[in-house]
Amino acid sequence: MDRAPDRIVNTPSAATGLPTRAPLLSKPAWAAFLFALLVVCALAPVANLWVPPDSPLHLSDYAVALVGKIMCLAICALAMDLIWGYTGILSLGHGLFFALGGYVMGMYLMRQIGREGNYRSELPDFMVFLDWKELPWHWALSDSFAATLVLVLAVPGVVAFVFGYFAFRSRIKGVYFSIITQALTYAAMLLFFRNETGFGGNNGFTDFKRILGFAIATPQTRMVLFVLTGIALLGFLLLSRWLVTQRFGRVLQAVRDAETRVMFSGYNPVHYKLAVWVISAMMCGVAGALYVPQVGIINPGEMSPAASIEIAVWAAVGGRATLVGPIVGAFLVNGAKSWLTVTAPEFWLYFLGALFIAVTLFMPRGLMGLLRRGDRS
Amino acid sequence: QTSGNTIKVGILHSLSGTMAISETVLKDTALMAIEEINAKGGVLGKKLEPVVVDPASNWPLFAEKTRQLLTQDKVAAVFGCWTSVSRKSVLPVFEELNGLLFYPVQYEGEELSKNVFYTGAAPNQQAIPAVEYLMSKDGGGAKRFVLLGTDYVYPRTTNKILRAFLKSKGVKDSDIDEKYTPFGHSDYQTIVADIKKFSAGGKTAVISTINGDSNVPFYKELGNAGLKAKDVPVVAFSVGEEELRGVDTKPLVGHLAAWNYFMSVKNPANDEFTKKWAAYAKAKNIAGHKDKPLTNDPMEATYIGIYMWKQAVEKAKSTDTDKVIAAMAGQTFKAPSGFMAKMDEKNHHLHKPVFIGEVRADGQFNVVWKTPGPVKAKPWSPFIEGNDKKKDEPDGKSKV
Amino acid sequence: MTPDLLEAGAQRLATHEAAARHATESGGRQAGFARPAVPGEVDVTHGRILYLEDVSVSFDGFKAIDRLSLDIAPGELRCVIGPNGAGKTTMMDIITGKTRPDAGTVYFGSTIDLLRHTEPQIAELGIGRKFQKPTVYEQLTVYENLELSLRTDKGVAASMRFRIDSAQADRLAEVLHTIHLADAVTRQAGTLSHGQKQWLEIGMLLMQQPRLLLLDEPVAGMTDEETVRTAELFLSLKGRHSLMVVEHDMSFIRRISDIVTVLCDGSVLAQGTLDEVQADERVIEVYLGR
Amino acid sequence: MFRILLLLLAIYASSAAHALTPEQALAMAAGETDARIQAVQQAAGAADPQATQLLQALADDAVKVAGNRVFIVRGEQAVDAVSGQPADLPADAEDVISNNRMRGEIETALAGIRLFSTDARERAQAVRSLASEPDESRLPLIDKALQAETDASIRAQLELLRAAVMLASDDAAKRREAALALAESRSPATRTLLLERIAAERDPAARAAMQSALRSVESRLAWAERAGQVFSGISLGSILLLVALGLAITYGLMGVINMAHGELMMIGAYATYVVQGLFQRFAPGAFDFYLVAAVPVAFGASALMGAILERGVIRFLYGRPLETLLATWGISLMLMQGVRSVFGAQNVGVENPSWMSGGVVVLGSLQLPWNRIVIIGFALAVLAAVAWLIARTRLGLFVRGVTQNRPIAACMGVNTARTDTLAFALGSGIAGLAGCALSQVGNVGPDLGQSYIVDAFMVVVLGGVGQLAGTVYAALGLGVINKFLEGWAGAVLAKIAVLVMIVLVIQKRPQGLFALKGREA
Amino acid sequence: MLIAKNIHQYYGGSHILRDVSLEVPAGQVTVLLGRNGVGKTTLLKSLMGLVPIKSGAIELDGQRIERWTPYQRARAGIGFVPQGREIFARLSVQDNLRMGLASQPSGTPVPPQLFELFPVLKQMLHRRGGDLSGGQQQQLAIARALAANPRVVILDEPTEGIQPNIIKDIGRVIRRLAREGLDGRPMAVLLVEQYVDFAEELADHYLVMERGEVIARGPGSQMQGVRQLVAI
Ligand SMILES: Nc1ncnc2c1ncn2[C@@H]1O[C@H](COP(=O)(O)OP(=O)(O)OP(=O)(O)O)[C@@H](O)[C@H]1O
Ligand SMILES: Nc1ncnc2c1ncn2[C@@H]1O[C@H](COP(=O)(O)OP(=O)(O)OP(=O)(O)O)[C@@H](O)[C@H]1O
Ligand SMILES: NC(N)=O
Ligand SMILES: [Mg+2]
Ligand SMILES: [Mg+2]
Repeated sequence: MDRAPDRIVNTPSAATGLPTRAPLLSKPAWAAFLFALLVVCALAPVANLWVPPDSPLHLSDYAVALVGKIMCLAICALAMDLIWGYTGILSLGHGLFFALGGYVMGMYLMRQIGREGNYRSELPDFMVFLDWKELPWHWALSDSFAATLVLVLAVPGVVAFVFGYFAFRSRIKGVYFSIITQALTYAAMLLFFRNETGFGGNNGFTDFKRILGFAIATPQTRMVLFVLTGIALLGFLLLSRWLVTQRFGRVLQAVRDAETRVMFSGYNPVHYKLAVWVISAMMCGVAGALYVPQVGIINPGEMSPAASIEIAVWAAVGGRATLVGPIVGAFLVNGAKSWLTVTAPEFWLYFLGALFIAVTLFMPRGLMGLLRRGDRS
Repeated sequence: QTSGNTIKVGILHSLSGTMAISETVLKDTALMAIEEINAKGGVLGKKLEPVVVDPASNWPLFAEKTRQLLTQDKVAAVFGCWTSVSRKSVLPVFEELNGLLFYPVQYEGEELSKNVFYTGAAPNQQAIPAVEYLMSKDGGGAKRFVLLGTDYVYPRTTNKILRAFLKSKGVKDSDIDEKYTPFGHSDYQTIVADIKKFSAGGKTAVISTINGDSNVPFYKELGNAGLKAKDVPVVAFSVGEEELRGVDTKPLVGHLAAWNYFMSVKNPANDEFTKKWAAYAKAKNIAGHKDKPLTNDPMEATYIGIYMWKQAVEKAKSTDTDKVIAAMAGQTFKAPSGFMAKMDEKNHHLHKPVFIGEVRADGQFNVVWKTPGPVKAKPWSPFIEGNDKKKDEPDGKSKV
Repeated sequence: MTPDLLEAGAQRLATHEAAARHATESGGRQAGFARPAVPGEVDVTHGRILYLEDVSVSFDGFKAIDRLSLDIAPGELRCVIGPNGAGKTTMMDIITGKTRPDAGTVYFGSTIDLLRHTEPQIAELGIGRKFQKPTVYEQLTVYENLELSLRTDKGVAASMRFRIDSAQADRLAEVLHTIHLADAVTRQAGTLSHGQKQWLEIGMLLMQQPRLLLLDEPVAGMTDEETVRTAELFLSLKGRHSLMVVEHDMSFIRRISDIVTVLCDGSVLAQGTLDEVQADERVIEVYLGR
Repeated sequence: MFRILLLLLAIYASSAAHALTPEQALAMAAGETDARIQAVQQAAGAADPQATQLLQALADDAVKVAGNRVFIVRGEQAVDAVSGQPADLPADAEDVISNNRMRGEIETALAGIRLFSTDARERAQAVRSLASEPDESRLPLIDKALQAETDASIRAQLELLRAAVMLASDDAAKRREAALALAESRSPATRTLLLERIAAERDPAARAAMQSALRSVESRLAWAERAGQVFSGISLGSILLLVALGLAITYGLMGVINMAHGELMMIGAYATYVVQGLFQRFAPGAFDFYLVAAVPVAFGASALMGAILERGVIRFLYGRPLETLLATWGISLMLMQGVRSVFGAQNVGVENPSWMSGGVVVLGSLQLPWNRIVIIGFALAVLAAVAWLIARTRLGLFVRGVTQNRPIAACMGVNTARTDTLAFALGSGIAGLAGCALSQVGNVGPDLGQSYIVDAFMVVVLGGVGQLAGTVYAALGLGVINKFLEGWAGAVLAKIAVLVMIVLVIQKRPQGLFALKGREA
Repeated sequence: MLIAKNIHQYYGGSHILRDVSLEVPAGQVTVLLGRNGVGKTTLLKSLMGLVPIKSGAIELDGQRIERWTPYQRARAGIGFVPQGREIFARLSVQDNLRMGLASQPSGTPVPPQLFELFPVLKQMLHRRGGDLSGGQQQQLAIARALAANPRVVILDEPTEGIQPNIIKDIGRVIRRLAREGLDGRPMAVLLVEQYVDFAEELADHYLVMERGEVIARGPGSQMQGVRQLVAI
């Protein structure tokens, strides 16, 4: 991963004595970025598909699945960083947007199963089971991949917009905002758990067969999804970086520090918060859509309050307002989880808990804080 | 799949998160069975090496761990899962990688996979007999039914089947009250009040498919609200000895549960099983069980599963999935239930006896009714429309 | 040309212009009919840039502002004094939309009803404010604080495209110089001393180029010498901008004042030149002391 | 074959009104349910003390059979059921298992005997037992009891019972009379009975009387139901309040986003469990008072843990509230796993002491469980204590001051470190009290805390952070609203509706219900 | 009474206080002047223990206190009026004053003299501190520091935002406090002030700081040149 410099303005320019704008990425950061892109798009596929399994350079299917999954989660962490790290709004409901994106994709994948389900029906199994005779209205567009792509962005986007508009307009701040986002995702979880809601209840969607006509469980399809996820992650990183280096990003930080002052400077914080909130939600939606075909299941558990808190934890572990930090945090925490649940199944929670405590106590600015000590005090 | 002198087997039960309450003990049961087998020389002359992982009650993590067990650890078989959703989550992985899963918990049926052996009960091995009993004279001759469950697929399916069954017995829709509560629901005041009200309309029984944590508050409320088993009996399908550990059972005496095994059944196989478990729990210092060892139905099912797999491997002389699947057909095992459990020749489910037990003051069950012998499982319940056309055999098996 | 020279020049020019404008009721513009009202443009043809009438507000029964009426001419520098708790800050809160009055009217120019606008809208209309307690973006650098305050399109889309141009950069440099923070451009604002924050906040106001500046105790915590410089700065702004300054520092007021309004218990107690006001027995009684 | 013979013998014997014979005893204890029931009914008719004892033992599952002999086994001691003499229990003795039906019969039989007990409470209990199944065959028994009964309230109950039986009389006038009498009943069983009889009634006058009786019973039942709903709302509210009170201190006042709050409750619940165990082992006689000892222990255990956490972790995080989220999340993971390691992953059993079991019957049909009543009282007591501490003591003042401005509070001479530790320990201790209370209504397991943490935060935030009064209103409001919605829309939808309502209320009150308006807010 | 010797202090890498020494004798008013950002507040915070000093010594009545925590120093008798008021916004005026009594045994009443001095506080006893006007808050901050009847009182720009007649009162009070305290015992007063006229009136001693160093000091009667020093 690259190490984008966090400072936006740092070097005073010779001519005016004024600082110049920070570039989108510094030279070494560009190099790191391009290298990461190369790894994702070329090295990983080669190592997985063409290097023979007994070679030490071989990348196992398991690793592909694992890293693919974590990259999706890292997108969420990145989205969380925009809204929490830069704007100071702690969302405890980002899991909802992730799940919504996932459900949109899941609906498409369910339809792709066609008549190969248990009941050999055009309808998804759980609908046959509930004695439904036709698709409910909210499944109308689910057989179109194009519509699915639009909805993956639109559904979380619209939900976030409506919710955010009212919340920000009412000047709900701080923990009050955090708690209502939690209430939102919790309510959504209960709603999705209900079988009558039409999303498969507790089981959610699983047992997918195809995506765009390609079998979903082949190494090739999986690698394509992996590459797409990698590109999405790096793309969102670049997008986020661009956003925060623009004046937009500085207004966000200003909102975080002194919202009243922002208003008296003529900015409408509602618009700014809403914009970043919706962008952040849509990023999560994309992450969810990429996640579902890779892990093969989506269910309301993703909307549980704990799942959303975890996203915040990744961001905090990595280091807020650093962009790269949350990605690192997502990799570290989830990697540790995957590793420890096997090597120390009975003790891994101690390690993970201790990790969180240690990070807060000894690395107040997260892992990235270690790399830039003394940058801000 | 066999490396050197050991054969690896995976154990995939949640040791943390909400399901740890139920699943942890299955991990220990599996470890006990493996230790026993190893003590007797292992399988095919090789020792079994358990690979324990913690999927942490997280369904996607179940799938990930399965992939890891099958591709990284190359285990010969996996014993695991409790909830149906976790099974659904791992199923595609087992099918893709042609692995082998032994699933030890009663479930809703409506599924058959060549890569799974179901050692828990199908609805006809638990729910249907229980309701028949409730309607009988001894069971109290119930005429009205409250179907109370946690809102997820197992209770929903079971209740769908039961509704159809009750209908076939002439029970009117107005005499059936179906209710669901969310997972983890902890305040049953309203529900119990509703049951009380409903039961004023005639002899009523409650069929509870409440799962997990909600059972304790439900039973506590029931006890304190004065609903006695002789007035309104509750029969539960997910409440066993382990669940009652957390409840003061004195007010619950007489409420019922239906299972394929109770710790209290008396027979030599069970005596041995419970003794071994008590000794094992003590030796391994298993929290809770070292002081008060309890066995239950899913533990028995886990135990049977491991032994049957061992027998099948020995019969096949290989741990190759397809060969083991073929060899599993018709395997028998003298189960702690006291009966000879048999793996069906075709449908991957066990033939098991059905017991109905009444709660005793000590948290154990008195068996008040049982089937004369093992019952064949019907994973495709005849009470569900369209199931009559289903094959009683997983697809793709014939390719072996 | 150094910024200092520029500043001195501007100041002289401004003083001259202000004097000229003050000669007329409308602040240098023709009073007249049928002039097209430009939306968003402040209409000062009636000679008033700010107009409060019968404004009242109370908190839990306590009348903080009580039927307050007050107006300010374009280009005027109005000083407002009054005892602690007289309602000066509350009045500014009302003008900037932070507090909604229970009754009364507040107009910006003769067409814009401020009570219908939100805080950011009011700021966009051209009213800038310095708070009694210095309020800056603590996590941002001095440079970023000023840059954010630049007068430009404050919309979301615009903020994603924004590039500072050379005129704006020059202006920023000039303001930096004026507020003595040129050495501290890259310092985080949170680490400035109290007085430095006061200056920075004034600088942010200058960047905003508002039509009307509301300054709540701008020289609190400044040295006498800096107070003098601030006075000069305000005088230089007078004419181009309208200012309302709240202060308790009489020497500062003396330096800058034309008309002084004395607020007490939420309404105007006295108004006039400083000398007039200082001679008023009631003002001496409640405020100045003997 | 042999059994049937025995049975015949037994019937013969009993009709001769002899004392309990071995055959009779065996017939009651072993064989097919139908035959056993018959034997029990016979024994009840005889009302001989030995038979009564056997019946009681059967009801208590304290009977064993070996061969032809029946034993009553209480504790270690076995006595021969027939002779009443102590006896050695043969090794092959088997438990007698009674199913629900059997148990019901035994109970009725006992009730028939107890109707003439000298203890008024026993008689009242017996009437209540008989009331559930009015049966004509008991009419002589009831009449006899009525003649003997002196206690007015028991008489009234007996009259009602008699009326219920008479409702099936052949004489229409008597049926009418019975119906009129039944109008006074408060029992849901009367409603069932009336409904049944109305369907069968041919006589118009009797029918009208029954219908009017039904109406009055139903309206009384409806009142009871409404009262029940309010009670359950308040009960849920009191639990939410208990759960939220500690958080109102650690989070509301101190600003620590304490994700481990639930686990501190869990510690309180496990402390209760441990105390229970100690009582069981060392003071079984005083078992009913274990809860009294458990309250301070639960408080102490959680407070101690809270103090350790504060000293070890939290105190480094003041002024960084969001980071407390991360650290306490970690702490909660560790505490949960810690409990799993020590006590096991499964739930542990905590029993209600006998004075908290069962309930008090009000309005005839509404049974209010004692454990819930006690918890409501407990919650109020804790609330009063917390309110006093925060509003009236210096510690309360210091806590509020310290959390608002730590350095300046220190400059005023407040030992901020000690204040913080005390306050956090106090909040944690209250969480422990909540855990102790929860152990009386729900699960005690490693996940106990997780199921309440979200609710706890909702309550504190909805009420307004730092506003104790707000917390109270939010808790009770949510409890009652939730219960009313639940009665109407079901548990799942009610919960969703309540969550949506929280979102909407905060739109209107962005600082919680009880935000004080002010400049700084 | 209060003595600081050779104090050095840093924020991160920047050297804020360079070898500052001063003495605040009881019964006298010591005034500290200096331009914005020279380190006056930092020095006071160091004396109070709010920021750690790198080296140097602080003595109170001959006792070394530089390792003490702020609350120990408060209990030893140092009262502090911070710059920017820093009142407890969500506590009532009364509770703010009770906080000022934290170093005293519980039950100590608020000295009634304070209400004579700041009558507005009496009127607003039950209003929340944060709702007060700026000047009222400043008065509250002073009253709060005096409530515990400290031996040494440190005031950081106490007149900021206060109306002129009350400033005059405050001046009188400070002088009186120095001479006789609240209870007849003289107090040591250390005052940071930008308002030179006011300072000149009160000062028994003065010090001038520049870039973290004391560049001038002397008796209050000889402050004529100070105005120039404080200017750029
Ligand atoms: N939200 C509020 N709640 C209660 N009282 C308030 C509130 N806001 C202001 N007040 C009261 O209103 C009065 C006016 O306050 P304001 O801050 O406007 O005074 P001011 O003239 O600015 O005083 P100063 O010169 O001290 O800054 C004060 O008495 C203050 O206590
Ligand atoms: N937390 C901090 N981190 C870094 N630098 C700081 C910090 N606080 C203050 N400074 C710097 O230390 C220097 C001294 O600040 P200080 O507040 O002591 O000044 P002062 O003399 O009190 O000024 P004023 O008269 O404006 O109150 C200033 O340059 C300030 O910018
Ligand atoms: N299969 C079950 N009990 O979920
Ligand atoms: Mg003011
Ligand atoms: Mg200062």
